[in-house]
Formats: sequence, C-alpha cells, structure tokens
Amino acid sequence: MSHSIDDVHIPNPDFDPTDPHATGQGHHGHHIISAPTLMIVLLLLLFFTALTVGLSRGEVWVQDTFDIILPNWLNIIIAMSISVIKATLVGAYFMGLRFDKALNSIIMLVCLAAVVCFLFFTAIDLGNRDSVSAVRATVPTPGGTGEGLDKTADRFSTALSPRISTNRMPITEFRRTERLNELALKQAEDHGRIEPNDEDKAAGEAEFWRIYYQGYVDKGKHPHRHEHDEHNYFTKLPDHFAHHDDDALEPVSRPDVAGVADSSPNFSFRRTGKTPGLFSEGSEHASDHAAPASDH
Amino acid sequence: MTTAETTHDHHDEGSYLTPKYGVMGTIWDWMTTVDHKKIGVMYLFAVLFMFFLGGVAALAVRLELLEPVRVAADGTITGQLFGPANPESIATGNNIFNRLFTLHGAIMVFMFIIPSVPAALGNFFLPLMLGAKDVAFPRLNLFSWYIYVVGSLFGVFSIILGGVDTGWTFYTPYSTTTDADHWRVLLMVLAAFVLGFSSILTGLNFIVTTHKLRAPGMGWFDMPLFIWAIYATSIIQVLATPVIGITLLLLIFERLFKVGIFDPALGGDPVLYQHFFWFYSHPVVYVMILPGMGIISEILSVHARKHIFGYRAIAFSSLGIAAVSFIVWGHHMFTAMGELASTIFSALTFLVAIPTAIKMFNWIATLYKGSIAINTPMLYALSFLFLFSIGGLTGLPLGALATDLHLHDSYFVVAHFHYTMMGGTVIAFLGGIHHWWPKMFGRMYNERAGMIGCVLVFIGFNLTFMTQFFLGTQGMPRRYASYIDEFQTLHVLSTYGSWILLAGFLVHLFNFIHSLVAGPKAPPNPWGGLTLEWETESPPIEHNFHHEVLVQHGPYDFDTVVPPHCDEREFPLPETPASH
Amino acid sequence: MATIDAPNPDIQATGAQTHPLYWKNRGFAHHFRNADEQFDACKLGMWLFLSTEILLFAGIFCAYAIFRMLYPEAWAAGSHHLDWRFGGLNTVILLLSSWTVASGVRAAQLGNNAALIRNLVITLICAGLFVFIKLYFEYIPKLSAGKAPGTFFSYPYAHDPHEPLWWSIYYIGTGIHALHVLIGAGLLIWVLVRAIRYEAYGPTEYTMVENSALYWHLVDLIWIFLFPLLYLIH
Amino acid sequence: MTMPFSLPLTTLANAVPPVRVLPNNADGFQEIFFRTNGQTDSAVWTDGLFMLTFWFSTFFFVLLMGLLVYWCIIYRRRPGVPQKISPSHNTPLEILWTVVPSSGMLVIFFLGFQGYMDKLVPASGALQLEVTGFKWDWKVSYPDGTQTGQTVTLGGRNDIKVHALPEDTEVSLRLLSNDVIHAFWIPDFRMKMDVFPNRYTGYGFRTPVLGPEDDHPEGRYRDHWVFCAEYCGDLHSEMAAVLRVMPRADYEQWLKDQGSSGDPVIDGKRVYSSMCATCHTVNGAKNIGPSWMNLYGSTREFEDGTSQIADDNYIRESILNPNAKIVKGFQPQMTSYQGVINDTDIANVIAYMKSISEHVEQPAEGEGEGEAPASETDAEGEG
Repeated sequence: MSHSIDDVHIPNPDFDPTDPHATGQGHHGHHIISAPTLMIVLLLLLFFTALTVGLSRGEVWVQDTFDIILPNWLNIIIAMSISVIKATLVGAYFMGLRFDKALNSIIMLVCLAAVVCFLFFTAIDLGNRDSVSAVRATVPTPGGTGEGLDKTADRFSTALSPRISTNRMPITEFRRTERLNELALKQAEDHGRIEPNDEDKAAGEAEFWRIYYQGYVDKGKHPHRHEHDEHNYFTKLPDHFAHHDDDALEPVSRPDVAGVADSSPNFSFRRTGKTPGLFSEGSEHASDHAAPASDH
Repeated sequence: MTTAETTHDHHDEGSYLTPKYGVMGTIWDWMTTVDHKKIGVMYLFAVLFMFFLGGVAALAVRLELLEPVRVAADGTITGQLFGPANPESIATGNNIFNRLFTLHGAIMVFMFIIPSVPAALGNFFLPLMLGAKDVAFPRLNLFSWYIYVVGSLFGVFSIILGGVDTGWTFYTPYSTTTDADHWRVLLMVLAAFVLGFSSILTGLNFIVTTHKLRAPGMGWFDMPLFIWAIYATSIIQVLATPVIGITLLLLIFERLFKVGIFDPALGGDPVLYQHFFWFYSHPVVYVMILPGMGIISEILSVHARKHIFGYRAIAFSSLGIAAVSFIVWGHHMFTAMGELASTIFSALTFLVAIPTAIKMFNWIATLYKGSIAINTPMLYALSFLFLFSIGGLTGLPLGALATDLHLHDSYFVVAHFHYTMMGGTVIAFLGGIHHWWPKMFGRMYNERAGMIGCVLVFIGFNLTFMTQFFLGTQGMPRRYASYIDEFQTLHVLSTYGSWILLAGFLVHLFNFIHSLVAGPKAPPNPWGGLTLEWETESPPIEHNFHHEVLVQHGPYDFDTVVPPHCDEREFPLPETPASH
Repeated sequence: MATIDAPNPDIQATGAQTHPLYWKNRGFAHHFRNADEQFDACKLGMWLFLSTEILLFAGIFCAYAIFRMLYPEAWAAGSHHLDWRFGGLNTVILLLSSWTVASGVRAAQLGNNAALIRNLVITLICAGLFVFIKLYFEYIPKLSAGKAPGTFFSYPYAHDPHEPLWWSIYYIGTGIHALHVLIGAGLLIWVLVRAIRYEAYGPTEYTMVENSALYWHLVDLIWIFLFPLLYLIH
Repeated sequence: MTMPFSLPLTTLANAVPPVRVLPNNADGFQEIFFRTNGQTDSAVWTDGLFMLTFWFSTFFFVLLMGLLVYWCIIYRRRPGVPQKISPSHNTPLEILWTVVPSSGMLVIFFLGFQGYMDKLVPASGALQLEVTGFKWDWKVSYPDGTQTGQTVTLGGRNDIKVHALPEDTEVSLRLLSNDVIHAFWIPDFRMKMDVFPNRYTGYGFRTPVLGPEDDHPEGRYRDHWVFCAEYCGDLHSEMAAVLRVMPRADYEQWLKDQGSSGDPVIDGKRVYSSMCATCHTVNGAKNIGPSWMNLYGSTREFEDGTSQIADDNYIRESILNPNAKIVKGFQPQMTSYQGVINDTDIANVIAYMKSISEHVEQPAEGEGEGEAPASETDAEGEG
C-alpha cells in the first residue's frame, strides 16, 4: 500500500476487530422475553379488546335504555386511546422494542410522525374548505354527479365494474329507484296487471319502507326519532308503522335481498347525525346550480 | 511513495470490470451479480437510456411548439412526424402531443431522475465512500434493479401500445376516464407503482448500510456530504414512496372497479387524490435534488481543494430539507385547496427555502481562498450553482399565494422546475459522472470536449427555459399543444435552445464512447480527492479495498493531508502549518 | 492516511472463496464483520420495511378519516352493517397468533425447535381461521346482499348517498390487510418448513424467525386499529 | 364540510393594512415579464409583489454569482501557487445569512396571503356569473339566465367565444365542471382557480375602467383572454374564451342581443357555437364528433353494427345520453348534456341541423346556411 505519509501506518489503538464500530457492547446477548411476560401481555391485550367492545356496546345500551345520545367524539377518543395502548403493548413486548436498540424505536416514531403530518394537513384542507366565501360553500349534488357512470358502450373495456347508466343520479338513488320499480312490478303481477298503476307503486313503496326499517322491527323496538333527524322518514312508513302501534309490529322475516340473508345481525337504528339526501332529489340540484343553494 | 506502487501482495484481485468467464459467462455474471459496483453501472446505463427516450419526447414536444397551430387544416408538426390517423382532425394532433408530454414527464420523473443519482452513482460510491465491501443487502440490491427493469418495461410497453395522455401526475377524474377502453393507462400506473418498490428497497438498503457498515473510525461527521445527502434521500424514499404505492393502487382500483374514492361521480374527492399524490411527489423532488446537492459538495471541495465551508450546516440542512419536505406538499394545489390549508402550506413552504439557501451560501463560501481548477466537473458545479439558484429563487413567487394564483400551471412553473430538476439534478448528475468517470471505468475522458459539451448544455439550457419564465408570466398555460400568436417568438427561441442542448448532450455521448474505447488510463486519484473511493484502484477491485479501511482524517482535510496516490509536489499542502 | 495494513481475514483465510455468497459457510455475509452486526442490520432493515408498510396503510386510514369527517352519516350507517362479534373474534384470533409467534421467537432463542414448530403451527391455524371468517361470514354475505364498493353497490336500502364510499374503504382496507395476513402466513410457512427440515434456527441464528414474527405483529397492529374504526365507531 | 372552528383568515389578512408594494407602471423588467399592467386592483397588487420578489431575488443572485465569478478568477489554480489556509466555518456569518433571507421570506409570505384573500373573496352584491367548464369550452350564465353565443376571431384563432362584462363593476364567478378538472385563468387579472365536478369554487374581481385606448371602430371595449390551465384532454389548448369589458350601456344592449331572436334556426346556430362547435363541424370535416353537415335525416351506422335514421328522437337521445349509440369510427367521448341544455334549445338545435342538411327540403329562399362557420362573427353584430 502506498502512502504519501508513511508514519500514519499506526493501527488505531482503539480498533477492536470484534467491535468495529466501538459500540462498546461487544457480543451482546439478545434479550429473551420471559414466558410469563408474554402471557401477561396477551391477557392485557384481550382485556383491552373486551373493554373497547364493552364500552361500545355499553354506549348503545345507554342510548337504548335512557334515550341519551352520547357525543360522537367520546366513542372515537375512547376506542382510539385503547387501540394506541394495545399497539404500544404489542410493539414494546411482542415486537421487543422495549429491549431493542433505540434506533428501531426512533424509526417507528419518525414513521408515525410522517403519518400524523399526512393525516393532519389533508384533514385541514378537506375539513376546512371554502370557509371565507359563501359562493363556494355548497356541494352541488350529495352522493356524486353520477356523470362518469354513464358507461353503456358495449366495447372492450378495462373497467370490470358493471356498466350502468345512472342518468346522472347518485348510485344509491339509482339502486333505490331500481328496487322501487321492481317492487311495483311485483305488486302489479300479484294483482294480475302488466303495467303497475299508481296503487301498485304506492304499495311497492310501502313494502320498500317496511324492509328499510326491518332492523328496527327485528329489535322489537319502535323507531326512535330525535332532534338530529332532519328528515322525517317515518311519515313515509305505512300508517300503522308511524303510529307506534304495538299490535302492528308483528315480527317480519329478515330482508331477503338477492336470495341471501342480510349479514348484519346487529343492525340497530342509527344514533348520530342527520341523514340528508335520501329523497332530496339530488339530480335536480345538479342541473339547477344556478340558483344559490344555501340550505346547508 | 509514488502512485506507481499501488500494486502489491493482493494483485490476484482484478478490477470489477475484468471479464472472467467468457462472453456468455460474463453476461451471466453481470445479470446475477450482487456487486454494488456492477449494479450501479447497470443502473447508470439503464437510466441514461431512459434519459434518451424522455429526451426524444422532449425534443418532439418543443418541435411541435415551434409554431402556433390552430386550425384543423394546418395539421401539426407532430402529426406530420408521427402520421396521424385522421390528418384533418385537430384533435389527433393534440392527442399525440398530449401523449408525448406525458411520456416525457413519466419517463423523466419515474424512470430517470428518481433513480439517476441515488441508484446509479449512489450504488457505486456509497459503499466505497463508507469504506465498506458492499451495501448491507446485496441481493436485495440486485432485486431492486430487476424491479426497476420490470417497472420500466411496463412503462415502455404502455408507450408501445399507444401511449398515455394523463400527464405524469395522473390527476383524477381525467386519468380514470381517459382511454377507458384500453389497458395502457393501467400499465403506466402499474409501472410507477412497481418502480416505487425499487426506490423503497434501494433507500432501505442505503440507510442500513450507512448505519452499520461505516469503516472503523468513521463517525457520523466524518462522512462525506454525498453520503449525508444520499442518507437524507433514502429517508424520504422509505417514508414517502409507500404512500404513492397505495395512491396508485387506489387509482388502479378506481379504473378497474370504480370504487369512487377519487371520483366525484360517486361522491369521492379528486383533490384527495392530489393530496395523496403530492404527499409522495413533493418529498420526491428532494429525492431528485438532494443527491445532486451531495455531488456538488464533493466536486466543489475536491476541485477547489478546499475544506467544505460549514460542513455541519450542509449535513443538517440535508436532513432539514428531508423533514420539511413532508409538510409542504400543498403548494402544488393552491388553486384547489381551501383557504386555511393554502395559507398554512404557503407559510410552511418558505421553510424549505431556508436550508436550501444555507447550502447555497456555504457552497459559494467554499470557493473562497481555494485552489480552483476549471475542468468539466467544476464547470458543471458552477453551472449548478448558477442554474439552481435561479430555480430556487423563482420558487419564491410560486410559494407566495397571490402570485402563485397567477403563475400556477403556467410556463413559469415549467421553467421553475426545469431549472431545479434539470439545471439542478441533471447538471449535477453530469458533473458527477465526469467527476467519477475515471474511477468507474478506469479511463480519462477528453477534457476539452467535456468543457465544450458543458458550455453548450449551459447555453442551450438557459435559452430553452429562460424564455419560458416570460411565457408563463405573460399567460401561457402549460400542456398546451397550440397557443395564440403573441407567444410565438419566445416559443421559437425556446425550441432553438433545445437543439443546442441536444448538441451538448451529443458531444458528451461521443466523449464518453471515445473514452471507453480509447481513453488514456486513469490514475487511482486523478483529482486529488480525500474521500475513501480514491484510495482504491481505478476501476476499483472486486472487493473494493485491498485492506480493511481505517479512517483517520475527515473527507475534506485538504489543509493537512496529501491525497492518497498523489504526488506531494503536485498537491502541495498550504504553506502555513495547519492548526487543528 | 486512511488504511492500515491489517490483512483482510476474508481474503486470506478463504482463498478461492471470494464470491460474496460464501457467507453460507461462515454464518454471515462477507461484508459484515460478525454475525451480530448482520443480525442488527437485518433487523434494522426489517423495521424500516415495517415503517413503509405503516405508511402504506396510512393512505387507507387517511381516506377513512377524511370521508368520515365529510360524510359522518354514511359512516354511521355503514358501520351498522358490520357485526362486532365477527370483528371481535378475529381480533382475539390475531392477538392469540401474535402471542404464539412471540413465543415461537422465544423458543428459537432458547433452541427449542419443537416448541417453535408448535407455535408456528398454531399461528398458521389462526391465520387460516381469520381469513375464513373474513371471507365466509363477512365478505360473501355482504357482497351477495349488494353491499359492494363503488358501482358494484346494488343494495337498495342505503341510508345515505355516500354509503358506496364506505364499502369501498371497508373492502380496500380489510382486503389489503387480508393480503398482508396471507403474505405473513407465507413467510411463516417458509420459516416452519426450514424449522422442520433443517432445524435451521437456534440461539445464534434466528434472524428469519424474528423478522417474520415482526411482520406478523405488524399485521396484528394494523388490525388493532382497523377493528374499532370499522366495527365499533359509529 | 366546515370544521367546528375556522381561523378568522379574513381578519388576519386585514390585521396589517395592505400597502401597495411597488408603483404600478409596466416598464423595465415589469414590462418584460408581463407586457401590460395587471388589469384589476388585485392584479396590480400581484404584479407589485412579483416585482418585489424579483428584486429581492436579484439582489441575492447577483451577490452570490458575483462572488462566485470573482473568486473563480482570483483563486484559479496556477502551477506553483500553493493553496491557502481558509476558515472551514464561521458561526455568526452562518446565522446572519440564515436569518436575513428568512425574514425577507416572512414578508413575502404575508403580502402574498393578503393578496390571496383579496382575490378570493368577492365583494357583496357583485354581479354573479355561473361558469361551467366542460370538455372543451366554458359556458357562462348571466344572472338573468342568458348564455353567450357570440364568437370572434382573435389571436389567430377562430370561434373564440366572447363574454361581455360591464366596466368598473364587482364581479363574482362561481365555477363548476361537468366532467374533469379545469382551471379558469384570466391572465390579465392574474387570477385562476381550479374548476371541479361536484364542487363549487370561485373568485371575485373588479373589472377595469376603460380608457381612450379602448375605442375601436366597432365599439368601445377591452378584451381579456381566458385560458383553461388544468390539463383536461385533447382540446385542452383550444379551451379559450374572451372576457370583453365594455361600457355598462353597451353591456345591457349586448345582454339583450343574446336573447332569443324568434327564429329557431338562428337560435340553434347560437347554441351550436356556444356548446357544440368545439367537437362538431358544420362543413363536413371530421372532428371529435361527427360533422352536422347533412347529418339530419341520414342513416347513421353504429359501432355495434346497427343503424338508424337520424330523426328528432335520435338527436335528442344523442344529446342527453350520448354514449347510448356510438357512430362508427368515433370514440364515446361526449358527456351527457342533461341539465346543461334545455328542451327549447334542443328543438332549436334540431331546427339548425335541419337547415344544413340536404336530406331535408330547404325553404325556397334558403338562407345560405351551408357556408363555412368561420364567417360567423357577423351573426351578433359586434358589441
């Protein structure tokens, strides 16, 4: 080896071939987590799982029993705090971060910081749009324009989704219309008619709402209305439903859509928020955006 | 004592370029190699090929813009070049133009500039500069090269199938509805998705290598600044690239299944796509520029034979840029976001300017009292300082809200990011290639030809893109196939500039080929560098170093150390004794 | 100067064996100085990889949070269609499997190959159960009822016009998570095969077990957040 | 969509009274950059901020490049001249060159923020225009429901649609897109905003006061270009329009002229130029969509092999549900015009199509409708 300054050929006195980076740890033994620790952590995790489920069900129970609507954020904060505790337990013990080099924990923290930035700044934009100018502050059509769904060309296409033409309706509205037509047709068939008349349509719609509120009926409860419900759907129910008539609440079978039982046995009435848009004629708003829509 | 004495006991080890097993065997050896140097060289040729493809598209775009075409009967230049299906239709000409600029953008961003410096030069020099024998995971390294090739093939196939007209940003809902009857948009998105994995694995590899494989004696602040830059880059690659992964995955779902997350037809939000996209793509512009900055730090200090000014400031500003890059992505969307978010992002955007300015000042101060050799790498470094400061300073009106609302999506933006991406990264990349060419291939290039090429590139670049600043402020929107008459003069100048640029690149190409074929043999340390890669042979031996490396001086101690393999008479120490 | 004349033990000792892959004969790769350094490097690499996985899921969590903020009614309506009992059962299954994997790492560290195999088998059974419940009790009935993402949505009794978006997030989130369960199971199967065939793991050589286990725990971590977000929060 | 809290941005923007940052004169560098003055108050503000930033940048650029060139010359490597010892860092200096530019940037940010709020929030009681972007044109609706059909040849382009505005008036734009994202850019007003499907955006400005230089032979007006700045597909670069600022009386008259003429053919032709001319020609040439010349009454052959005679119902369907039947050789590119066009206008369009088809017997006089569309500028009698 040639060097211009020969007297630098001094082996570094601190250099230890078995510990080249002078970490001072040498052949450190790997930490073995004891079996009881693992067991305790598992039990803790199961306990927290039960707790978070229990609190969530408890909230439903409080509401059912006392008609107290707990604020939405309570649910979120409790569930997420418990999740964070559980995640910390898994990370610290099962994944061994507690006994590991600090660097690995730092990596996780930096990664979580990036996640927080991502969530936080995106939420700032989408949650706070158009707050200074009334001109911009409305949404033309709840549920979407339906515009891109007009795909009826029967040609080779990469889209694997069903080719439907919703006629600029939101998809939920489109599907509901489909179902209402189906039910009206069925009523007409039952009455020996080919084309459904108004009576069939009304009966079909009544049938529709009966199925719609099946979940409430299955729980053996009256549908609750409270101040959060802007749209009074219950006036759309057949009369005996709307009047809390216990006799009329005969048990009905679960909705049998497409021949398969509904997969949601815990269907309960919705407790929070309002439900706009179900009959708000979204497609007409879309064409009529010239009028200042400011009812939100 | 002399450089001739470099061969000794371990001469059985040949250079990494020495073919060993016959022609087929050598090819097989290269295809299955886990040697970071060979992988680096393979990356180098792959990205240069992609640069060629993207460059051809750019020239075609500039050619089309030579004249403002406005009526169907005119036909368009690209239409005449590529033979439009319906010559009478104005839309066909525009469509070809749209495919060309998308091609240019997608190839240059995903397949050229992101892997250019980190994957090619980084792969070659990161372990060498650290004094390591290889990167931490050599097989993973080869695997990421293959992922890169597969991703690029997807992209090339999508071009062969007819190209994509989404723009490289794939903004929804345009990208989810255009070319609805064809797979090529999916292929291009998939290409970007796959290339992301290559990027992630490379970054991961470099971080672990930097942490674990530094030569004994090399502390964090003994690392060359190129390593710091690559390290910061790798952090961004690891943290940001997964987000583009999920974004492009959602885009694929959107096209295939119409899931609606980014689709207003189903109540989704197209601006959410932009947030997802720019959360990756803004940090990634620092993936593009940071390694270039690293190269500049190396070139300036070696060719000015000068301790870099403010080593720690430059090192920390690399990390600072990496950190800040994650909270400023919104400045790509001032015309799309809400007011509060725009204001916050605008304020944060100016934070990025601070570490960049620090680097700039430090580089200039490095020249003070240096011994400045004017050669090709140094010319490129000086060009970088000139062009990149224009690129950086024109970022200011784009970061300020009131001016951005005018300049957004105009030619001003086009010029701005070409000044940073091309005037920054590509210029630094070219400088780096010249700087390390003797080390990589063991042969010198022709200095005169290199300098002529550099001057041509500098002039051509400025003519091409300086004009576009004025086009932008006067109201020329980007991605326009045709324009109103008033803009023609500037467009013509810009197109002429692109031809000069082409001439400059051709000079370099021939210079490189000549060097490979008939260049004089390079000494191990032609520039008198002090970083570890100059201590081994040119080209390096297969295991990088003959001996276990022990670091005993910093990478820029030109005041106290005569460079390895160099003659003391040619590289004299300063007259005044060093006072440490 | 920067080099010392300490001869490179690799080249001297092994002579012809200069190919980088000869680590198999030595216990660690040629560019590491000892097995510990290699173990640390592999683990560091794995943690970096896990952080990329977290950021991948961050995209889904972000979309969830944004749409939850924009359309709370749709999210409330959507979560009522999920059964907390299936979700809770799957949570318990994943937690159990996490525990068995952690015990498996412990077994490998102690050199107890039989215990390692036992733990891995239980883990794999849990993985199978998880995917089975997901598919058979959740996906199939819901899809048949028309509760599907985007344009596939054909359930006529939606409470809110944005419900298809909820289903999009639900299927993409749980689907990509299920994909990770399968990948993790694949890794564990590989570990299991090597453990059965070669008894490949012991106190000094268990990097593969450790890293596969880390991956599996990550899958568990993601589910710990997905479960309450999808099933419990209304 | 609004968070429970929202920072009082407008208050913040007005916390420091806005100051004019540079005098408003388009000479020197400002002329090189912009050619003309900004045409609204907020545009003048923008120009001022731009020039302030420009001089700020120029100062540092010249300083740095000057040092670079100077040092490269005096410290160039010369044989026999040994290098010099020099400092490797200087903390006070480094702090200085960090803090000074940073404070400059703080000022630039705040001025930019003030100008932004000024542009974004329209004055109350402003003239509100509804702008709908679609592939590839703008539809502008005036408060009384009037839509524009006048076109001119300008800047070397035919068929540029003209939208009139009264001078010296507060205007507020509400923007909505029918298909993909567009952006409504008025370079002279230094303002643009993205236009989204299913989401309103918008901004406001005060139109300029006309001067003596605005007297043209055909009237008194000043034209301002509108460009689409967000890439939107094949004819993205053709998606231009002109805002024509004119005296209020002329504006009222112009608005009146845009109403129905009583003749369905003329009205149909106006609808054609305002909504259809981007993709359909009337001279037989093929564009994005089929030409209308001789279309009515002809037999249309479709991609799926079927065919049909183009009658009223077919045309109505093609407008409202364009992708139901795709004519052979064309792409399903057109978006539905349901909600964009009303029934009267559809009838007018059909009348116009009849008038340019040889499959329909033309009235005896024949209004010479077959001529090229380029001469269409005369239709509205300028201004």
